[in-house]
Amino acid sequence: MFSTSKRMRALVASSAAALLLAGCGARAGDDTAAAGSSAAASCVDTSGATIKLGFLNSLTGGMAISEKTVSNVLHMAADEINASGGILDKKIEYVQEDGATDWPTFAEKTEKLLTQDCVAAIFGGWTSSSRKAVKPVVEKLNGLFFYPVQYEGLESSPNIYYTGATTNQQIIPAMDFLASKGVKTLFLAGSDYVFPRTANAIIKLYAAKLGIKIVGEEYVPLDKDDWTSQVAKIAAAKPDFIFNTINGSSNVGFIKAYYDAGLTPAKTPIISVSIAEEEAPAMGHEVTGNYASWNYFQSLKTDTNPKFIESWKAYPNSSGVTSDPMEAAYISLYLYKSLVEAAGSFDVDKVNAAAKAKPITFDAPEGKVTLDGENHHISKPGHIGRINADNQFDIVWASDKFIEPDPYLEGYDWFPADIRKQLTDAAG
Amino acid sequence: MAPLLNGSAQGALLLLAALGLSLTFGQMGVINMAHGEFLMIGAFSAYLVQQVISASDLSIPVALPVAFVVAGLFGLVLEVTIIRWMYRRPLDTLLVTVGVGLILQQAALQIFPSQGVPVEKPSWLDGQLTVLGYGWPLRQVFTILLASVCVAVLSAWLKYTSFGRRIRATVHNRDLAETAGISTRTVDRLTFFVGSGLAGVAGVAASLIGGTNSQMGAQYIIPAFLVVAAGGIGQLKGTIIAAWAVGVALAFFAYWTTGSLAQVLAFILVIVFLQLRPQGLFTVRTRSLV
Amino acid sequence: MTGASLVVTDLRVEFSGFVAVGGVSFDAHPGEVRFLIGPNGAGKTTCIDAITGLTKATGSARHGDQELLGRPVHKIVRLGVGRTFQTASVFDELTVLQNLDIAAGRHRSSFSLLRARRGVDPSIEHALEETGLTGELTTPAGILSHGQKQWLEIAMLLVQDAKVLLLDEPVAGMSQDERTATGELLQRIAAKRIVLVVEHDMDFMRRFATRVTVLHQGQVLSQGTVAEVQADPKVQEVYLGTAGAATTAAMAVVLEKEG
Amino acid sequence: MTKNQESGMTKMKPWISLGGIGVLAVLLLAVAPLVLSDHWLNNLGKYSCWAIAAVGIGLAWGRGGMLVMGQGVFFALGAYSMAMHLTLETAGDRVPGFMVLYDPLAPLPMFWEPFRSTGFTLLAIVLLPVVVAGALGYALFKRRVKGAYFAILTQALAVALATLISSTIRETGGDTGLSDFKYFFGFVLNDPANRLMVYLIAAGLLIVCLLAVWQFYRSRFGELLVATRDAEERVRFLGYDPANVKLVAFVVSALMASIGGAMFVPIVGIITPAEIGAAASILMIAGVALGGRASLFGPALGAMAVGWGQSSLGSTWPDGWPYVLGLLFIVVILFLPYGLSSLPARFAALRRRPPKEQPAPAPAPAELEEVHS
Repeated sequence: MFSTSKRMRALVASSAAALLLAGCGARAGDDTAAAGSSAAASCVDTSGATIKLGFLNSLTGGMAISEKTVSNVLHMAADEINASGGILDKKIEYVQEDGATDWPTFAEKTEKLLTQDCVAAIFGGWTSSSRKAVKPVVEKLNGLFFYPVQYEGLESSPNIYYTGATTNQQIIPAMDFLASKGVKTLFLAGSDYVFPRTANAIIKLYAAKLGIKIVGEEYVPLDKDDWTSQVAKIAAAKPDFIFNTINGSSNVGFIKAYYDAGLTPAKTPIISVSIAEEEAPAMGHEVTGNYASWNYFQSLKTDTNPKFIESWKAYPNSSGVTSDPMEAAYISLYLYKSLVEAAGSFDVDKVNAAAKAKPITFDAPEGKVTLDGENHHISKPGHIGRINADNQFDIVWASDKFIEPDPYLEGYDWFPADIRKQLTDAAG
Repeated sequence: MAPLLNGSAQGALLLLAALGLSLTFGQMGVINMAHGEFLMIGAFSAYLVQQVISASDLSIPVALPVAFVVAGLFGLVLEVTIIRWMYRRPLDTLLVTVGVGLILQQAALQIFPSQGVPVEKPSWLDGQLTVLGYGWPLRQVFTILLASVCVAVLSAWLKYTSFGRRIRATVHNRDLAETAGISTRTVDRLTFFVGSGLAGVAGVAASLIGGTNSQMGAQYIIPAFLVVAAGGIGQLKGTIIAAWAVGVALAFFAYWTTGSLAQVLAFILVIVFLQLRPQGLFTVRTRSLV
Repeated sequence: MTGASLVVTDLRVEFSGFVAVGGVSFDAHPGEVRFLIGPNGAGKTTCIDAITGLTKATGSARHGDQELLGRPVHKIVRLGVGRTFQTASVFDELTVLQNLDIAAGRHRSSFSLLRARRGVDPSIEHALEETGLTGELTTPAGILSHGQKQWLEIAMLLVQDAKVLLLDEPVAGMSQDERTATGELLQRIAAKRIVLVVEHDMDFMRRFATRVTVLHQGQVLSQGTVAEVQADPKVQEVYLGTAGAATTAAMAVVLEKEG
Repeated sequence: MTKNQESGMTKMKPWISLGGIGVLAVLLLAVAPLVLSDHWLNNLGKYSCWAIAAVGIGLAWGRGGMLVMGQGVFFALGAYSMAMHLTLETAGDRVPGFMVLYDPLAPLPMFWEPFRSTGFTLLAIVLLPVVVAGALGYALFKRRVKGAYFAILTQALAVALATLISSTIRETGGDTGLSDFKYFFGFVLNDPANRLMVYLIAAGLLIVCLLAVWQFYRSRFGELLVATRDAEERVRFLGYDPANVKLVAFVVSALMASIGGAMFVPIVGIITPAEIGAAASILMIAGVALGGRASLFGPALGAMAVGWGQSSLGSTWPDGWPYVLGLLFIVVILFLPYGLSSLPARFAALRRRPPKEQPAPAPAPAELEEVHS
């Protein structure tokens, strides 16, 4: 095999040479290493009559059941903005991408949207995992990502705007509500992924401060519906309240098992942070009487809400009901419009500068929200709703004012400073 | 006590999902990865029946036979169009039906509301049965009863009807059965119809326990196959014991650890068991060579 | 080469209670073509299965001083015991050469397995000549005629350097000429090896058998030369008396005609 | 008997195949970096990783008859080994950020510690799959587990591992996976020159794997493997232990999956349980089936085609992609069990004789038999 091995050797040698040539890039510790974000030149085309925006939602796979609606509402918002003249007189031309419930796909599509389609900003994502997949890519390419779902906080990025609630706008109001009801024992039930795990870590810290005892904590994989074993544990623990951070269709199994075990809102009510008007119908009457903590409810009485509901009901592919993540997605596009118009440019750095320069506001269906230019979150009202027989929510509690976003819980003394420091250090 | 009872119900659901497979996989050697989607079809059938008969007390009893027939017909179509060409390539049926499953899932996602649909349980399943101080949900009792009825009917059908005997004859020796005047084509079709129909029944039971949406079938398929494999190929008795054992193991693991870890442990348990006893709990002794 | 005989003593095989072979003893020596005959279900193939490790058995089957029972199949093969099957089982997708090369391969180091084959092994050439397959070297085995497949199997045993050849109905489905050729082949190779043939074809047996063992219901009914066996009243009774299966009857006709 | 050509035994002249690998090498290593944009080059790198795993699947499934439905397990071993190393490299002497999130004060888990070392990581990528596949394969093959049992067992393992990773969020990143790597063995990953290097390593490894199977297929071992696939018992009667033959092919395919997984991490920048679970493992099979399970190039090119289809069609027609993928499985397996690479042979056969009625040839006798002991 003389000739083969000779050829092999030649191949190995030449590929090694190629690698050496390619590998002359930056190494760890080089000064250029830090360059990262500003290195990528933007290819956004602002010369035409339109501006390209990217929508990135899971249209297939497990999360499609939630994200399709967000995608549709983004389309509606774009249509509305276009009908009223567009952004800086440019019509929105959106590129819809499918994240396919696959986090690497989210990363890939983000890169595609930014470098191939040259969109000015990306809107979408649902799960925290998808956001965490997008984050390094938008930071690397200095893009913009608008994320519309409540999440676990403890994060901020110059390249991400969060229009859903952070913990102090959803979890903490929910805990305050529980405290006001005199709850003494609490059971935590969640899906096994980053949001419930982190949220529950925070809940445990705050519960200690409030004097609420955590009597149990259960996690089930996202794609599993069967909660019977865990609900049996809950029934045995007899908590005053159940804090539910389950996501997706697993909620249906949880509610059914809860109902079956003879647990009732009268004795063992649930407070959820992932069941909204969209999800509740799939649980029928068995969920009635339980609570949810959101910033927006369809039943909210504000000046802007009726129009939002009306437009959505008339929109093709509408689900007929509005919900918090939908509303946050709706806000995100309008917020971007306000930001760009304040900056007078689509340039990412100028948009970020405009966010810091003066408070950007938007008359959202949940009320007038204000953007915090430093942490890129928005102020939100806290609401607790109770599910009625129509699978709508009766509002039973509201925060006395709009809650300023505080993703790192800096205004809360029960959140240990050393942990916060660890987190900010680790986030780099 | 609670884990044992919960586990038995979980096992019963698993058994319902596995029963059809033990027919199509065990008796015919077809590896139908779309079985989970047939289960989903059963669940959606229950929802559709509920749209017609809104009283859920009545609609679920009606939905059971309807789901059986609808899922069975899907199975029949699959058999007639695709599976019939592949009896000599059992491993390839696995891949073909993966494709069928993908298509059915996507179709369901597009046809029905993406969030899934509610299937209301009949009010006569509200409440609990108190067993040694534990309030055992009636829905779980129902699942067990349903599984028992299906097992009883299926084994009686296989044992006492002429069609059942023909199925067994065909499984035993296809060529001989043909020589004896049995239309093996008809037998194949009917077996597949019944096997798929049982998935439909399992779907109705599943719709009462979890969500009814396009993704629901995926969580049952691998555990169901493991149950059939662990029970021993074509062994109804083995399938029953294996399903019950896996269900109870799941419940106890979930009781001792977390729901996530319970899934992993149950899987590992079955995999280790199959390593030790690859032929499953029960085997048919054959003299076949090579 | 010569000397080591195959000695089977009190061989018993049970299938969950059913006794397929109930204490069979016989022996076979190099230089003879030994036949194992009997009606369907007599346990002929089961005997071979037991000797080659395919079926669990009790008793003893020794080749020289090596006990064969209780070893896994491939270990028994490595002791020089090879077999063919009722339905020719060669590797249809491989060529004749590749088939033989694999058969010859067990003597090679595992490292040489990773190299491609260059040239044809002398032992393979010899086996090809012996079986008359030289012209089919590059033919895929799948398209060989039925007879050629059987010969290929025998050739594979030759390159395997098997000392004991257990042949299960080697001439089934062959034409008369092919049978003759096969019989002559067996007589040639039996010079240095033990050849044990399971057969239904009485004509073939009569022409080429050195010694015969007749099995019936898992027991040895009769042993001896062709003439001795045919003269045995017990054999006649079995084949003529209770005419059960069709094959038994057919066999009886053959026997009668010959007798 | 076109079957022979389709299932890969009547060979192309080996030197023509070698030339083909050469052409592919030039295309991947020289032409692609020149003509493709960064984005598509990166995608091609990702497809190459899947292709590496697919080459292994071709070896185990196409030639060895073992339908490995759980290659995600081995993909994961390589991927997570690499990802743990890169995570630690990024975190420096701190505990990785995601761990802090769930349990701010706990130390780094023990099993992470050795992955600080470059040498250990590279060794793990190679040795872990060999050891795991070796032990698993030994247990399964010696007990003669095969066919559907083997397929379902391996698939179940992939599901179990994916669930295990999902449920150990603090130790492994859980469902979110590991991401946000800044460095690759000291090279800054954001630097375009370094990204090109990472791509070239992946593409180069694909070529190396193709060369390895090329040699495998033309060797005696390749013939023995096909013989074992088609008639395992017969091979036993030639004095071989088929379990060992299969074990070698299985271990090599596991190694390739691990290498593919390891390179997937720096190229894609994230690894999650979804990339190794049931669906991902099946997607790897899809490419192999499409290209031609038993051919040399089929698995690699098929995997690349499926990857490309997912990127492009998944973008332009997301609602349709699952249908396309589903139909691909059905049509290819039903009508072209030996994939697109068997088309030339089929056409040749059609020209030679009138078409037969039955739609699909039916090989794979080895699959029919099930476990018996």
